[in-house]
Amino acid sequence: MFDNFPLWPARAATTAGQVDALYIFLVLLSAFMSVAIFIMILVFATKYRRRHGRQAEPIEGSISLEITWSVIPLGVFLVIFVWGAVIFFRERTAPAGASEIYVVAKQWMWKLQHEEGQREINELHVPLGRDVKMIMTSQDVIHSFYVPAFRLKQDVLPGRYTTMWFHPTKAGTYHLFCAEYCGTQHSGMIGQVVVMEPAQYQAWLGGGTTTGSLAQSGQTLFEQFGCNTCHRFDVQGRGPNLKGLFGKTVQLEDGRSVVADENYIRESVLNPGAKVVSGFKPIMPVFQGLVSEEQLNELVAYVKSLNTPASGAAGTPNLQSPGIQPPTPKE
Amino acid sequence: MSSVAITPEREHYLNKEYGISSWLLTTDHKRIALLYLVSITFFFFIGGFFALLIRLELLTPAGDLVQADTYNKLFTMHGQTMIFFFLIPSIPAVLGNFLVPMMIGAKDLAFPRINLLSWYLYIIAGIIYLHCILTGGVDVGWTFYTPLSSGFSNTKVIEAGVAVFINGFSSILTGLNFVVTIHRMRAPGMTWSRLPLFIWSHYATSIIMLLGTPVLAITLLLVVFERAFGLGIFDPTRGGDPLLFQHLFWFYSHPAVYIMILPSMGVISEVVPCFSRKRIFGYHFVALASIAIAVIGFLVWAHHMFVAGMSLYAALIFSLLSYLVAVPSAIKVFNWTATMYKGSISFSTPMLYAFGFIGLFTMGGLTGLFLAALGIDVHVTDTYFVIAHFHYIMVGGAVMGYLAGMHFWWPKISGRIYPEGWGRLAALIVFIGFNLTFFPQFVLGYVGMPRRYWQYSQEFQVLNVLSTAGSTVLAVGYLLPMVYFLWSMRYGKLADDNPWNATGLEWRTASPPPTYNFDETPVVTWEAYDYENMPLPQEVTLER
Amino acid sequence: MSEHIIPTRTYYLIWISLMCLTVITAAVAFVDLGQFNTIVALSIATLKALLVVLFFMHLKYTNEKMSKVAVISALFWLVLLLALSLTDYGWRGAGAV
Amino acid sequence: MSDSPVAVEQAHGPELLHHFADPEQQRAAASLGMWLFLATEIMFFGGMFCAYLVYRRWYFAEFAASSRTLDIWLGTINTIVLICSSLTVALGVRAAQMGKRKLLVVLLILTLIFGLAFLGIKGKEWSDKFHEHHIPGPQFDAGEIQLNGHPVDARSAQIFFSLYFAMTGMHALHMIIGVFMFVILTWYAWKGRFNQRYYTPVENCGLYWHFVDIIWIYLFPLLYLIDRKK
Ligand code: HEA
Ligand code: HEA
Ligand code: HEC
Ligand code: CUA
Ligand SMILES: [Cu+2]
Repeated sequence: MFDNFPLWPARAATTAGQVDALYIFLVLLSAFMSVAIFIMILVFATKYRRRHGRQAEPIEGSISLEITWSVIPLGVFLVIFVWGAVIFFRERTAPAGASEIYVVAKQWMWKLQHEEGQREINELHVPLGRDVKMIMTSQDVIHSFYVPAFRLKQDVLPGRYTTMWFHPTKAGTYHLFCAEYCGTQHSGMIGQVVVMEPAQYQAWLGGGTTTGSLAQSGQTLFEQFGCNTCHRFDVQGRGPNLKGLFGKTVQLEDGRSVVADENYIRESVLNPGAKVVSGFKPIMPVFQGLVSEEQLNELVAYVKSLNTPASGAAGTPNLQSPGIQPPTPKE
Repeated sequence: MSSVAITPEREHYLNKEYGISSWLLTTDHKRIALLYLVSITFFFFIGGFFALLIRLELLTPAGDLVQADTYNKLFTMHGQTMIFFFLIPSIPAVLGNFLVPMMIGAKDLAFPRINLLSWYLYIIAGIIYLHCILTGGVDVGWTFYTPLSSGFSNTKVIEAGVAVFINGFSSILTGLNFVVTIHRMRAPGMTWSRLPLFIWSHYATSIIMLLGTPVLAITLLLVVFERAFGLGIFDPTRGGDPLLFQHLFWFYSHPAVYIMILPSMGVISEVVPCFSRKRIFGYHFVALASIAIAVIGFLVWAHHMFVAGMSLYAALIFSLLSYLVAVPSAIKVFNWTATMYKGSISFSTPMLYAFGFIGLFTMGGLTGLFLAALGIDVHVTDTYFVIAHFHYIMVGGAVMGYLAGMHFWWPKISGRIYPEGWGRLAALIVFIGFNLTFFPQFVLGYVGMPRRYWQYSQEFQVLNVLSTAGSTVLAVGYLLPMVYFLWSMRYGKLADDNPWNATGLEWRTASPPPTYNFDETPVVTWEAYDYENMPLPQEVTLER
Repeated sequence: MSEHIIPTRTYYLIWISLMCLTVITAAVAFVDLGQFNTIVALSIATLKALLVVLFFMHLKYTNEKMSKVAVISALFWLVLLLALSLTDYGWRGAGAV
Repeated sequence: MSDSPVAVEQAHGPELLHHFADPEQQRAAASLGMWLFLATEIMFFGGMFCAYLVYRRWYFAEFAASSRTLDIWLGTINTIVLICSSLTVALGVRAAQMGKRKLLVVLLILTLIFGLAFLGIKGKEWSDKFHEHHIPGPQFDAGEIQLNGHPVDARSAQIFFSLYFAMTGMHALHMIIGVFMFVILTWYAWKGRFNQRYYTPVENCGLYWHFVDIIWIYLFPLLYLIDRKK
């Protein structure tokens, strides 16, 4: 029972150190404040304890004291706020060129799709030293992707994508927990994140069987669902040309404009009537219920891959070697 | 309660009338307070019973004591019972009900019948909730998050929702009664700056009850409609936003945590000056801090949603605002401490609880600052760190404050003195048991154990065992007062009108008070906490 | 409460104004004003609400300042709810996440 | 739930309740209580207004299209009915203030008639919606709701109707409670319970009624008038 008894979680990503630093600062600060207050109480309680009718000395309040002990804590609080916010900003801004992993959560398992086409369940293999961005959605209720060793967590919502990213710094096997209560087997919705040396990772990649990269599967679906009858790359079809769409600002029929991110593409497929592109008729069929979350991820990956300039016919993605990032102008 | 021992010579609220109906149809705020006391104690032990089962299950990493579904119901019903049926009504409905009119020199609350109505609403809600527990229970977490609650859970969500909904109206009516009473019923001379701080904090609490609770009511109603009639307001498969539920829920439930702590702070503000024999330090600041907490408390709700998928900028704003609400709390802590400086301090039971409150509330509050820091919250949200944070405030803070108040005013309520030695012992046991239960959970949380886990990873066991051990100690600490309070109703020493030589108006009437509180409406000509002109009490003699 | 008894004339005047405003707001809905349709509709609604509160509910005449405080604080809290929710909804998709 | 407990409280007679110092204090308490209660009601509806605001921004087109399927005539007529009822209530309070018992009873009955008329029309609208399959849920059918000649997204239209039913439903519930209160009030007025010195229940029920009216004054443009122009 005592052989495995950590009091501190492993530190396996760049974020972990940053969070730990602030945490230690806060622990020290709180310890100092609590001890100070405890000591004051103890000292007063003993020094001024009631002895044979000793009267208390009347003391009136003091405005300057009140102001001091409001303003100083406020100052301290602001420091904590800024520090915490800076970390958060870093945590929430994925670097350009991160490799992407699509996550679908459902009661009670994690399904992961690598860009290269590998699929995993409840296990995530990533190479050391590469930025990884997760694009996550849920099939049913809210879940939360939590890796304590990375000090990272993000809720996974039905009906839209949320993202998170990390940069692993230490090889090993780490807990993956579902941190948002999601029903009966919430505590069973756990898994592992395996951070591997790049070489091992290559071997692992080679080991599995895949049906081609995510974007390639997406391309197959694109034809299967007949998207290409309307979305053409050579001539203007009935729908807009999707080449170079990702990341662009799209002008909508009702005058608004949106940035074409993953959520936008997702919505455009599931529910095209919600945001109609300016100059087009809302004739695109609704695919809600026809495509699964996984297929949707493949379609999104495909549409995103159309941005790659060095694309062959209909934008075959260029994602073969994991070391080299495709020069995608994301974010 | 009608078995309370009676002093036959003098008529007071307890012996004025006898019989069940004299209690069930009473409009006397003091009797209603006792009705509440019995009912919330009942729910506290139900909730505590669930807590013990939770702790027992978590003794081992495997889920072996109960089924996963049962465990989920346990923590849901533990949370809901404790929050909605115990802590929110605890101090306001018991001590507040008993004391608010008395402290301002009124004969009763402004609307005595509404006061009774609000108890009945509470009881109706309680019965529905008990029925829900007994016929299967509910497993959606006390937070009712959609779409789990609206579409996926197959437990009694509707019943639980309706119970909380009705209970909400009980809370609203209590708040309404307090605000009107405090505005309209003060005795001559009882100006706003002479009000006891207990009143100020109840005023602040009532503001939250009035303006926050309705939002919870409508939100839960929408969830009930979603389940029952297929309305789709939070339903993501229809394009609804599950986060909207969270926004509306926390719009009430964050301020609600101040419903739970403000009354306790009020108690502490009474107890500390009395046992230090000193005027409270910085009266106006403590009073205004209560109001500030009530108002600013409404601006921070989304700090429960930092990783929920909210926009980045909203997270920044809510984090910043969360720090603002901590300032008035800091002001209070410092003022209480300063009040003791050069006082004449005695260690009676209420004061021991007050020490406990200040220390544990500070620790709980400081860990709140961790959670409000975005970068840290991402790691510790939905882990045991959060569990530890709020138990420190709610059990270490609010419940300790409640116990402090119960001991402080027990002589007034029952006309009897509780056994002081046992009182001190219980306070000590509670303090030790509490820290043993919940301190390990901070560590557990940072190491990464998620909350609401029925089974967990091997390496978390040691800390969990400590926590379970602590909870049994805590249970003893809570059973003791229950036993000796009951005992003292028959065998306790008779209490004077003012056993502590305290300054409040409630101490200027008999113990127990007559039905209309004062034989003559008092006229107030002095400031609150006028301890300089108050003789020291006889040193409290230990029990026979 | 105010002992003030308001002449029936005032009540009828308010009533007529409310009727007119109702008809106007319904009619304006059919005119294309772009963004302003909403603004006009809500302004008229607010005007009507004001008339009801001030005259029918006697808020204008009452000497109880607490009634006014109650109304104003409820509105203030409502604005808090709406405005702070919009910090999320207004910025969804902006920045990271 | 939201009946006016204040009114019940005071309904037991003009005598001063034991715990008040004087009638003035008693009346001031009752009035403050009522206004505070209305403040909570604002927040109660506020939750739904918040939901409405969010979804209207998101699904403006669907909201506009769905809103057009509501019957603006019935909506307008209902608004007018409610305003008339508010007038009769206001006049009723005045009658009570002046101690005119018969006039008070007549005005209260008129109010009741207007209130029931409102509910009747509302019921008609709801049943129309029922026949059009615009009730949210599995049978929901957005078939003929169109925008620029194209059918709109049924899911978002459903959200509109969910809000429509929640908001008008809660409003109607308040009306029903109001009607019950007014029945009791009329009975008391008939029995001569009220006089120049004591008419607090009339006043407070009146406040409640006006409040419900104000909610409708907002619901009307928000639900019916979003976008009629095309
Ligand atoms: C009575 C109950 C209560 C109280 C008073 C508080 C008070 C505070 N809470 Fe807590 N909280 C809860 C009950 C409470 N909380 C509950 C129940 C939950 C979880 C709900 C759930 O998810 O189930 C929660 C969760 C919670 C979260 C979300 C965690 C998460 O789920 O991710 C956050 C984040 O910001 C937070 C912050 C705070 C802050 C900043 C305060 C502040 O008000 C604290 C202010 C007090 C102090 C700061 C201490 C005194 C100050 C000093 C002595 C000053 C000196 C200090 C310095 C100079 C540094 N709380
Ligand atoms: C007022 C609020 C309050 C109080 C007082 C408590 C009191 C306690 N709580 Fe609770 N707790 C919550 C509010 C509260 N809690 C909330 C809101 C949650 C979150 C729920 C959720 O996630 O949805 C929670 C969750 C929670 C968890 C986490 C569960 C999980 O996430 O998986 C744990 C685990 O240890 C816990 C433990 C305890 C313990 C040991 C006590 C002890 O202090 C209790 C001590 C009292 C007793 C032990 C009673 C003594 C009685 C007897 C001995 C008699 C036995 C009774 C009968 C025979 C009828 N609580
Ligand atoms: C019947 C024709 C048709 C089919 C089939 C079709 N689309 Fe479309 N699509 C359109 C039209 C027209 C638009 C522009 C109007 C709109 O936004 O609804 C559009 C818009 C889009 C957009 C947003 C484009 C932008 O420039 O913002 C995306 C992404 C998209 N479609 C993807 C798909 C995918 C993926 C499929 C197949 C699963 C598909 N479409 C099938 C007609 C079609
Ligand atoms: Cu999935 Cu918890
Ligand atoms: Cu909070």
